[in-house]
Amino acid sequence: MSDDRPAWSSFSYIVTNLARFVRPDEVTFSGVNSTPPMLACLMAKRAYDFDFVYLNVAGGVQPRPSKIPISSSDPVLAEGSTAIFTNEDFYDLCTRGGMDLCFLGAAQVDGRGCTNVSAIGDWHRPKVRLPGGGGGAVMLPTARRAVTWRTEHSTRTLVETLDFVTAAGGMHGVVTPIAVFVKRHDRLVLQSWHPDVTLDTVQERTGFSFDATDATPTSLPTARELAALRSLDPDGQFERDAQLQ
Amino acid sequence: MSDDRPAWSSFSYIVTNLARFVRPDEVTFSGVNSTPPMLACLMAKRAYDFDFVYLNVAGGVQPRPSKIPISSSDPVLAEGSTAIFTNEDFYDLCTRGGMDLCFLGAAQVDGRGCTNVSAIGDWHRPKVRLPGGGGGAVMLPTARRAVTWRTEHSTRTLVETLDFVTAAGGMHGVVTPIAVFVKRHDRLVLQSWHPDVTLDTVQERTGFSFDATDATPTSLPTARELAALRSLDPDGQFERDAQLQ
Amino acid sequence: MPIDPGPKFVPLSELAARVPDGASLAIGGSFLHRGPNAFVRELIRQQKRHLDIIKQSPGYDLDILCRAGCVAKARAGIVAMEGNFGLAPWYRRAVEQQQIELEEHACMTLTAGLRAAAFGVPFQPVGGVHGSDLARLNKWVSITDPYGSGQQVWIVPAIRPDIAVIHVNEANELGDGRVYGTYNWDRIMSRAAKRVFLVAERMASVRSFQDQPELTLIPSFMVQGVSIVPHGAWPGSCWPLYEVDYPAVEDYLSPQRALETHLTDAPETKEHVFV
Amino acid sequence: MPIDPGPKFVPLSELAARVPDGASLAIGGSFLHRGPNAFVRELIRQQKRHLDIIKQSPGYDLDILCRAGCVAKARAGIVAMEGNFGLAPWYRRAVEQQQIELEEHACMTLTAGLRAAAFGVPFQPVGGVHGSDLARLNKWVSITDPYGSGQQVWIVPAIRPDIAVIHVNEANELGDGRVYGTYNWDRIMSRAAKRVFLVAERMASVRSFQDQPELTLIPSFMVQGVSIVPHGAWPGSCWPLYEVDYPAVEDYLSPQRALETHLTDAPETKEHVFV
Repeated sequence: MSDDRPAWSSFSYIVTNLARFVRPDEVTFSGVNSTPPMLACLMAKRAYDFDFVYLNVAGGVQPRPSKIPISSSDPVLAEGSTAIFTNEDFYDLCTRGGMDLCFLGAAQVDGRGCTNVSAIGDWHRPKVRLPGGGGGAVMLPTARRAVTWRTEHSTRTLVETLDFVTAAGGMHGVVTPIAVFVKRHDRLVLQSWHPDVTLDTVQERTGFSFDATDATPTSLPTARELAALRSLDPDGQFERDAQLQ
Repeated sequence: MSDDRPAWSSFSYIVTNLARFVRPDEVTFSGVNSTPPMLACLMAKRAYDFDFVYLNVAGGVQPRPSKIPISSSDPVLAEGSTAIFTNEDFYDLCTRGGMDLCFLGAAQVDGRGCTNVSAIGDWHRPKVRLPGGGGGAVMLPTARRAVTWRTEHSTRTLVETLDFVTAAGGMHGVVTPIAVFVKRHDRLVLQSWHPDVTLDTVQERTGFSFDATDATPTSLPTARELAALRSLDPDGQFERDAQLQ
Repeated sequence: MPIDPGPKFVPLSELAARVPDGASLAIGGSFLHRGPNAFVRELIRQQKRHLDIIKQSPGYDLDILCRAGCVAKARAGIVAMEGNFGLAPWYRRAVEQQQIELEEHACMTLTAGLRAAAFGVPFQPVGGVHGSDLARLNKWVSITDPYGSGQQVWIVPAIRPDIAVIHVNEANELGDGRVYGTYNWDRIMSRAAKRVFLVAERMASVRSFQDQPELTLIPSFMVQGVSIVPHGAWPGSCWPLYEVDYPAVEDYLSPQRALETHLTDAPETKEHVFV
Repeated sequence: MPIDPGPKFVPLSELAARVPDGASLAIGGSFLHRGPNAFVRELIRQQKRHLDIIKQSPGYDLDILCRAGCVAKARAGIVAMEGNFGLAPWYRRAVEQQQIELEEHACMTLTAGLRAAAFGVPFQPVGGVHGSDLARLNKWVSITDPYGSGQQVWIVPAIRPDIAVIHVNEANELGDGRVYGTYNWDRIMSRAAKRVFLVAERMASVRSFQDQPELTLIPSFMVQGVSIVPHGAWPGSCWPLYEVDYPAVEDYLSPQRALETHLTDAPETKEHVFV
């Protein structure tokens, strides 16, 4: 990670703002196909003064992985754990109300924070077949808070109407390369936006209407946040793999 | 166990005839509060030429216990096992149809092989409060075959009408100190009786009517059955504890 | 998850003090094996009242709690001393004289209720039960498979204990717990309950848990309180450390023997067992 | 339990030969981790057809089976190559061109179906799902809690695979299997299926299983067939033995690369791996 990069790169913006949803003492989960939340959880452990319970889909419980894997379900993410908390266990924990913060993936997000990860176009004759249901349909309505991210902020990804509602219940937070949304009264509202873009840009590139009354430019990463992310991605490989301009 | 005892004692009659229900290759289970079936399963392993899968409530899977415990749920019954098959596991195995032979306790048995282990008298104002439901209500209707025993053969224990139906579904076999019943067309019929008593005695001491057409005196214990039981109870402690005259 | 006030590692007396009168309490182990009996006796010393005891196969634990007048309700599958001791006499009397309310289950119907709570659903289907008077007694509902198999299945409402108390072989300083041999019903109890307390025979190193995390039954983040009580399952067994103390059980059962004497005989009364 | 004809320990080719065309097959592991990929490739070599693949999070396994035309139906939660590889291209094409039938699940609704089969009940309630189009799509039924909580809960019909194929770290000569690290969904798969096949990285002594029976995931009496295939999860990982072979996955994904070449590159093609 070169030192002349701007305070916010698209990559650091997403990972850091995901990390900022982590709260003290809470049970927090990152799943499959979820590199940014994996990095965000590991980053929060290093950047913030409080502790929290980090569970992941590899069975990890407060793990101390010896390396940061490419796959967010890599068993190395359970290294150093004193227990293996398997898939049935963390799903049951969530459905019985014990999951405070759950990071979940999405292809499309609407203004209520519902998601589509199933198909673009008609489900039965899809233009694009997407990965599918995954955790969302069960975890989004049952986790105390769920947060998602999109590496593309556009009217294709943040839409007025989903092609298919894979998971309802509504995201508590959504992070893109240029904006952070949070839920208020069952609608996503803009919490903050990337200081290098204008509020108009965010509005133009968002398919659903949103309230921006209380929105402010996103505060710059702290030295500890920058250091934590750098320590997780010393040679910038994750940043390059994310392929964000 | 003194060598001058008769070929059949009440104790050896019950244990041996329970063992004779064990079949090759079958999954066979003994539970809590079940000393005679525990001994019967261990005896079958020693007395018969075939093998079978012995599971028990202590989590044992084909165990090789270093001692024969007083309690039929003693963890020593899992000694030598290559796996621990816990309570949820063997119950689920039974309800999904994978339990071939299941030994279950009973206080009262009726002519259909249904059992009462709940209460003598009115359940709400019991004359005697019995141990209770246990495995029966779930295992008796779902095991492929269930077999029970009574150490007392009387019109109090083998009844026309149960005070309370704890478990229906019907026992495949019932063993008492003087008789062996098996189910035929949803009724218990006499399979054999203790050679030292008369058929009349069995009828007098049984509260339900039964067909005895094909019944014969119970064949005497084989040398291997006697040796197997002796090896399990070398000093006759289990026989004395059973307190059968 | 609600974080309990107070430290995680406490003396047995403080752990028991966290159980309010009227609490529903799931008790681990089975009959005379690996039950948190030291904890149960401490509840008696603290004169807890109106407890709702939840266990598939209680024996000594439920019996002594009935004997001491701590119990308002029991939800159980099979209750006995086991071994050669037969029925649990004080429990039996409490039920026969209607001093306590009994919700009689099959072990697996009680487990179905615990599964519903652990799975976050209001009810759980269970195999069998057909023809049993227990269904009528407990007003259970049966449902015809809406997917057309024609099967009728009984469903049991969720059972969510306030606290599950589990006796483990070893805990580490974080509060993870593990058991050797069968864990009986303790896994589902720990997942169904709102809070989990551990009573451990001994401490083991965090490192030993990291070396074999697969052996951990209850991860520390689910545990709100831990006490270290060597021999805490007495007079029951704790495999592979010690066997049932049958003379002590006989003693307990002899009407001549005062409950107080039995309580003072117990290993947890020795100062040194507290952490 | 039905005892399969034939010996328990067989070469991989014989184990795969026991899978009839049209069988429903639950495949263990998750994405690129601890999947029985050598077994999957052997199914392709034997040109199996019309398979019904059941897995919460398939990736390479389902993709290569679609690529080889072995699949009639897939029941899955999330399908991707994962890592940086994104979607599973041949699976995606098979669905988009309607060459296979997809039953799309959330991982936990598929698990609910497996739980129903494992528990011997016709259906299983599952938390969540409210508001998801998956319920309509799969014609799932929701039930109002008959015990008066007012809760609406979705129920999923039983899913009972003909065979579950599980990749384990170690098996012993009896056919018990154990896994290090997370067993993902393999436990419930092994309980739900009519038959269980194991592919093991290596043999371990019966004694080592007797020393720690708590580590055994699948007891031998549930297992009808075992093959020993070192590196059998390639190109995926098998913790702690080896990691994902990312260049090999990249190779597999490059359209220039023929499927046959990939199949001949696979470790199971080396004679010595058979028992």
